[in-house]
Amino acid sequence: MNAQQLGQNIEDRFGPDVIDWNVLGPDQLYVTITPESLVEVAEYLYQDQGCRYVINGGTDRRQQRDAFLITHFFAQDEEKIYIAVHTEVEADDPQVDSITPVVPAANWSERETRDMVGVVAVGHPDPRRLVLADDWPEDLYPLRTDVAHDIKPPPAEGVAPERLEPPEGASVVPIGPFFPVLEEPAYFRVFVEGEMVVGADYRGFYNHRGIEKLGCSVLTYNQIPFIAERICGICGYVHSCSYCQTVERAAGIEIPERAEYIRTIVLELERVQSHLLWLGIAAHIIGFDTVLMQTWRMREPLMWLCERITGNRKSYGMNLVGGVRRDIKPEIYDDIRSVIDKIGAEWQELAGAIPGDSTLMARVRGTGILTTETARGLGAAGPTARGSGLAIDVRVDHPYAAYDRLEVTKCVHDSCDNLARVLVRVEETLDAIKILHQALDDMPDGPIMAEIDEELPAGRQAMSAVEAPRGEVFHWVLTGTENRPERWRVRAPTYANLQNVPPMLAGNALADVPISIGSYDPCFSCTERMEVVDVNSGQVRVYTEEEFRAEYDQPGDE
Amino acid sequence: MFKELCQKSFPKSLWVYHCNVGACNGCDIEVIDVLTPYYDAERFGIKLVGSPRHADVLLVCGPVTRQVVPALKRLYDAVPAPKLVIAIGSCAVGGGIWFDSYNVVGGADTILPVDYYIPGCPPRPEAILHGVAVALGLAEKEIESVHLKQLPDRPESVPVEVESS
Amino acid sequence: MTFVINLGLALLGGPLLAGVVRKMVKARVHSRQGPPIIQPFYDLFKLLGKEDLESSPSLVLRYAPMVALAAILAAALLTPMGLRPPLGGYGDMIVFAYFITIAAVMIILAGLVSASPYSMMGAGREIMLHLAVEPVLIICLVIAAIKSGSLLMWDMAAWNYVHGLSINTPSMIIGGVALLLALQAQLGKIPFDIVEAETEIMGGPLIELSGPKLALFEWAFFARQIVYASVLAAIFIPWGTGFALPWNIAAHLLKITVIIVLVGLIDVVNPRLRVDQAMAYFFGVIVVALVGMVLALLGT
Amino acid sequence: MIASKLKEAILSLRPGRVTLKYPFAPHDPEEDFRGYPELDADKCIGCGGCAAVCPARLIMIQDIDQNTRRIMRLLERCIFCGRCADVCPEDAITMTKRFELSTDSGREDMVAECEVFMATCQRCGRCYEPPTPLDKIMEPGLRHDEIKRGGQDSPYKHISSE
Amino acid sequence: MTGITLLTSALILLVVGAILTALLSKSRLACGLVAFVTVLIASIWVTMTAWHALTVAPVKGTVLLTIASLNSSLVFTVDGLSAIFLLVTSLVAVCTTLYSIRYMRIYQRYSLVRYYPLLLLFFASVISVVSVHNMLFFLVFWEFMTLTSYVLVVFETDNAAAQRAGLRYFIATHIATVCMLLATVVLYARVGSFDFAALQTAMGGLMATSPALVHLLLGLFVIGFATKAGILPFGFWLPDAYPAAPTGASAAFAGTMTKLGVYGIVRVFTMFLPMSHSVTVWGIIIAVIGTISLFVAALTALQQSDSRRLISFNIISSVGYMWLAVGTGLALLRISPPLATVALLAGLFHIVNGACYGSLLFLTAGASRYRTGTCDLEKAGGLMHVMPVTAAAAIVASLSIAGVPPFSGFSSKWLIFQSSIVGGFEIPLLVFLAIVAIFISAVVLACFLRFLGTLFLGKLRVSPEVERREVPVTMVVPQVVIGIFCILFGVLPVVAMEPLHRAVSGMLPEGYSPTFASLFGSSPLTINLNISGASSGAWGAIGVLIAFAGCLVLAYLISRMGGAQTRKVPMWLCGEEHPFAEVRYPVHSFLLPFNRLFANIYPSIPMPRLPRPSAILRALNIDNWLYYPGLRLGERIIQAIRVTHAGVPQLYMLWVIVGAALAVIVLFAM
Repeated sequence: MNAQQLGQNIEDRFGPDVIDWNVLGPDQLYVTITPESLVEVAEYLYQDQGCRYVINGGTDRRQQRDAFLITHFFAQDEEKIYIAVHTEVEADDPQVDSITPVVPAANWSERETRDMVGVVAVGHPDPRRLVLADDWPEDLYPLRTDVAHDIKPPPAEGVAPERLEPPEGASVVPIGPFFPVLEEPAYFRVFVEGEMVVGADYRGFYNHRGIEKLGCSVLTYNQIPFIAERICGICGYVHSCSYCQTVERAAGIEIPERAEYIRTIVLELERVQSHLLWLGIAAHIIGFDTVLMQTWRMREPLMWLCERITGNRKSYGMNLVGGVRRDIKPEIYDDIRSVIDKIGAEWQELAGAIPGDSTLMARVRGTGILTTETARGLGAAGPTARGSGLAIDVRVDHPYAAYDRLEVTKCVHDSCDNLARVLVRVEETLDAIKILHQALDDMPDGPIMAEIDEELPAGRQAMSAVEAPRGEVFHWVLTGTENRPERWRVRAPTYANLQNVPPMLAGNALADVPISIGSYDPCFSCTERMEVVDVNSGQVRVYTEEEFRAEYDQPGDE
Repeated sequence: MFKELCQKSFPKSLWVYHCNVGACNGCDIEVIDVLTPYYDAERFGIKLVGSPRHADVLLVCGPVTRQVVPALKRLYDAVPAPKLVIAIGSCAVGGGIWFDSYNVVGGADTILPVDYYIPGCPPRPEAILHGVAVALGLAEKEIESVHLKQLPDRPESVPVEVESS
Repeated sequence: MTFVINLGLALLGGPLLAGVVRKMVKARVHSRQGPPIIQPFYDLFKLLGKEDLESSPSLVLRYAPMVALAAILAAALLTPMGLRPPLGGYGDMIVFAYFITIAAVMIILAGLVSASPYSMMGAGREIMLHLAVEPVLIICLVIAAIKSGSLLMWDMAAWNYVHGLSINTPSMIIGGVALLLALQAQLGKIPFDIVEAETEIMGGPLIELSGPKLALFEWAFFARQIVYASVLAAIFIPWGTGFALPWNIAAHLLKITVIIVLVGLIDVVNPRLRVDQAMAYFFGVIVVALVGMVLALLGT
Repeated sequence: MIASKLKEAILSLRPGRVTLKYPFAPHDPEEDFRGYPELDADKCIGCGGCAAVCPARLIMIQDIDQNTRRIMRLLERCIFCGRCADVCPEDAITMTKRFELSTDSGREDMVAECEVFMATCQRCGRCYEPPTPLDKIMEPGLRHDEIKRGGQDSPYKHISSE
Repeated sequence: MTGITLLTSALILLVVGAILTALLSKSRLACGLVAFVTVLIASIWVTMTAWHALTVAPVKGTVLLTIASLNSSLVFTVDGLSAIFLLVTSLVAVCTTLYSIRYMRIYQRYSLVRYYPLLLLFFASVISVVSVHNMLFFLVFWEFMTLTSYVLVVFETDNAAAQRAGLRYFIATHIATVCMLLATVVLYARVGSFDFAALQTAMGGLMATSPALVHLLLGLFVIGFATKAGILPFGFWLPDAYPAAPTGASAAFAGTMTKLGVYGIVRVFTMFLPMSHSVTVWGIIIAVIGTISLFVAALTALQQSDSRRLISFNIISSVGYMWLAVGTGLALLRISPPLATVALLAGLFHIVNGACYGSLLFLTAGASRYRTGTCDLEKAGGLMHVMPVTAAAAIVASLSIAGVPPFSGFSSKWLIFQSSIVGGFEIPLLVFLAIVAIFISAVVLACFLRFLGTLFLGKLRVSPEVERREVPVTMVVPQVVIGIFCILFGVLPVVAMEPLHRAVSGMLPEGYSPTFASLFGSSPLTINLNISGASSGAWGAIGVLIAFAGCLVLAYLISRMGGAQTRKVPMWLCGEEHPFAEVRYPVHSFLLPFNRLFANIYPSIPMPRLPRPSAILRALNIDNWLYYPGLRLGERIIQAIRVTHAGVPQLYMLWVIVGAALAVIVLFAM
């Protein structure tokens, strides 16, 4: 089945409720439906077609259409299709049916849309108002076009966020917003009994910087790659890549093949450095500083290499719409090879030492279990999903840049614990080194930037995804006037992965919480680049005492 | 005498509490990088600590977001004097690329009294080390404000004296 | 004289050896240059000059650090460090064990009084770890007591100097090994630095302490290293010339340096374990030590 | 277990001490590093192209009088992307290798100001033209009479003022 | 007046006081005052008698009453051993009565007629029990003591739990009495007298003819005393019954009644039993029972969240130490008399200390209940901010029971450890018991740190209507007095040890007990233990304290050398604000991983398998195949025994009948 057939199926099934549908490229399906049928269509896609939920976006189109545009994005990985389901909501009654009851993964983004655009998801199981800072005024929706991007409401006193109460007998251990192993502010309320976690509650948005608003109101097309890159300081290049690809698709710009290869090489270099970095941090979390020091020592030449290729150690600034800014000079091909080969050799040795290191294994094996079902239900992405046995990888499923010409292996482990996530990343690093070699060997000559002759037309849209070190990065752009997008929607992988944290934590020892959170390689800045707030994904399983004991076969106190 | 000894020990043993107040992670990672073998800030007695009570230096990365302000103030209060605040990265120095966003309050010095600034996006580990060296008095700062003026009658520009405001 | 040597070794030798380990072992394995050897002294002096923050004012919290350091120093005065311990006539191994316990209790009290969830958790961990580790120390000392026929620690050390390590006394070898295995936890080193666990509970019982209080605890920890290493060195590792200056002091110093370096080496190649894993480990060590004790009772 | 630990130890010990001498000896960045953007006042024609493309919007173009144009750059929030250098038609801006920018007064020391003499328009034909339509001149920069600093209009109070 | 007249007068005074208080019970204050004055005077008299007996010579009174048919006469006799218990009882009695005056205010609903008269009669019976050398009267007073204490336990008439606890207590102790009675009757049948001296003859005779019967009789006595002492598995009633009584009475029980179980053991095995191999055997048995008891009780105590239950379990564990010491002493009596002297002295010393800190703990728990109205550690905390003296007393008592130097518990525990470790050179088993005891000593410490940490230290956490001040002075004074003793016996143990040594010497056969100086050295400040010529242990509290104080001064100087300033700040909770109630670490969470490990000492759920950190640890972990199975076996045995004491009255009645029948059969078979 291709996108065309899927669109036809939807029209056949829902008939008059489908207002319009069209296919862009081979793999992008855009469906516009009536608000009434939204839940059914979502259920059809999610249940019957086996689609994966990606994210939801709200756009203020009151000027153009006197309506709010609500879009749910799905992905059908087996058929390599991305699906956007549009619904228009009347401007004077901004309400839409919530699909969270049928698609649990929509939980966060529906709340986000409510808070940012002001479209209420009716029937949402956890409709608490939790977007933005605690003292942000009630009726101010930053993503609406009539709200200035630099509005600064005065601080309010005595506003307390709604918090989930701990279960009876448990106490709260606050982890964050400032916590030594969370490099970023994030706030987990972990409910513990003794050292045993019985539940968790997450509150984010400390890193919310309003990037989407800036992108849609003050920045221009070619400024956005730089802000997109700063969504994440570790793997920012995926965001600028994904953004540029999206705009290029929307505008129909073909970028030169060499630019595609350069993007691929930088992406893979970034993956290698990110995984090295992650292993070090993960080891640091469990107190194994030697691994931190050694992996970062291995990583450092790579950073120098990146500086040489791109002019900066990270936040490379390589991408513009239409191609890349700098060429990789052929004379440094060999330097790249020698650096990655050295890393590869040492990494291989390290990987060989890991399984035998029983103290290390004691900490990662069997802890932080994320079952395949939970991972699928809550839309986990990247190594987190692959560590739970879900074989999804955008590089293979929805190839971009030069990946369709390269050999990419999906590294999947199904033991679902922290160890699986370690091993996935360890293997992926070695795989990335292989890909790099292949790309360097195959790289064609030619220009690195496409010629762009005219301004981008307004009202076009496109979706694009990139496999970041942490999982799938998804961007959607609706082009606008004034040389900037009308709407730019981003979903970072941690956004999806974080929803899986509370169910994973329950039942672990508190000592395992940091490493379990760390095993997701969470990047809160990515997640919160927009307006994400979550107090509780609604999926928190607060175990009752009986359940808890039954599950862990722990004797009672008496 | 002992008191003096204690005061003299302060710059030789800077325990750092690193806080991200809304950064993209780039600076945070470079901060950790400074502790790793190639740069080894522990040479100067610098180490990361887990509790602000133990800290001497507050490393602030990122633009101060609205949500983090109260927590940041509490954090500053939780550090015992004498303390230094170092703003790392362009965001913490001047608010960065999102200086005017609705949810960003500005650079770290909007909220805290900042002692040293280390611009860069992200700053190289060497730049951070240099900042530390400046703070320790091991190096001089190497930048100052630039005021240039093209004169109509002379081809080259000259620096102009500007009263610092 | 011995007062000065024991106190000096505990107070100054502790930080110095810690500095040596940081520079020579930890930094070496980390492939980096490392801090100066006297870095711990900088740290301590700096802390002493810092502001003292009180989140839950109480007399207990004010004096707990002093008592902890004093208890460790008192234990040091009871420990043979190459010479006859200055307080040897006033306390035996049980008194010694209790002073060690007092120091642990002060850490626990500090954690309890701080009342922060992290410090409470750290205090709980300290109690559990102490309960698991202390028997090892006791059993090992009892082995030595059985062999030497006395509960006085210098009698044990003297027995050790005279009889030395021999295949005929496997109980002493087992005791020494068990003590070495337990040393890691007693010194609060990875994989058993569970109590402080910077990355989990941010310093545990010490989270709320700053300035001089923290300095005193840190100093007590440094001194504790010397005390424990001295017990192991004097009672279980032979090679010394009895109680005479200066060679046995030198030999003792060498022995504790080797022990602390060894402990530091284990520290750098392991991750931190969870407290339940650590307890399981120590129950194993206890059983080993008990086997040693049975052998000792059987006369070997 | 022991074998693994030994492997790890060997892996750790093999490289030896790798710590660089920096800051006691220089450690220069790689070629093409994007450091402090220096403005060659002699070359600048005041076209404002840099202000148009700067993502951090830190360049202010202000006409003081008939023939003086002030180019004010608040480099405190510069992200060192080098776009200004890319688009400058006169190559007046160069990304230097200077990276040791730490200072104790960030807001003052990171300010770079240049007053350009705008003669009667003999240079018109050489004014800024965007490389692609996507880089075309936008309002930020040219239009602003004042340039905002991060935190300038912050509603929150500074901690020492409490 | 001679010593024994004073004792008799004291008893009469107590009985008169009981009648007076019963009459005055409408006026609560007068009633309390009368009781206090009575007890104070009686105690002074008793103390004088006891002191005389201890320092000069045992005193023996005249015959007060004769029951010719049973060939028994009531004669009060005070020897060294009795004197020790009399002294302890006097102290505890005065303090608890004074304490009760104000404390009983919280029982406004209940009439005091069920309290003071019975308390006074209880003290009278305790004094009587230890001052008779006739088994018949011993049992009579013993029974009298049981009855009075039973009424005190069920004081809260409308509290169903207290009633149940009282019933269990009643039945359990009566079975114990029946056991002892049976044993006594058998002996009486041999010699026709209840005098202790005569019973020893009977015992000696039996030993020659039917040793099995001797062991049976001894077993019955041990069960009897174990039940009273709270030793597991017979003391199961204690953790329920002690908390049920008003705290003044609980403190009195903890200070006197529990200790009588040890008194009985010492009496029976030193006075009844001729020196023989069986003394050694029974000594070991007693030591093992004591150790099991202290092990199980302390680990169970760790899991309690009611302060009085927690203390009760620790009282059991403390009595376990006494049994360990006494058992060690008995076991070594033939092999090494000096060591046995040390052990018995240790046991007696621990009884004295146990009485002090046991009652003090109940007093502090009662004080916190008086103020906060609850004994639940979850519901109150941080009381040191409002009740500094009580908190100090609680710290002293807790550190005492945990045996932290220089508090009293340490001195006696030190002696216990010494005797059992050194005794282990002779009887290896004792070393293992010593190690268990040392380990449990740390557990007790952990337990009381939790008690202190939650109830007294930390942030203030009481309901708003609670008055924020110290308890009344009449409740403070007893705590201070007992607290002083706790410190005194810790700092200057020799003060207590010399009289105790005299008591022990008096108990043992001639020539068995070495002189005090030869055992403990001649210094009044330092104990230099000398057994078999060579020094084997040393404890100089003063010397160590001076050195410790020096170190403390050094530490203080170090802490001040930087001239640090102090500033008050809120608690650091990672940046967000939390109500304290939310982040407060609940009591039952504390030590949860550890408690989980030992939770199944009582219940039958199998031990959780712990993940092993590594292969080498697996190899080292002999506990998989040695330790756990052993532990499980122990649990099962304990479990089995516990099951038989399920608390069904009928079952106990059945036991009594079966026991009686058995006794009759034995009697007639002789």
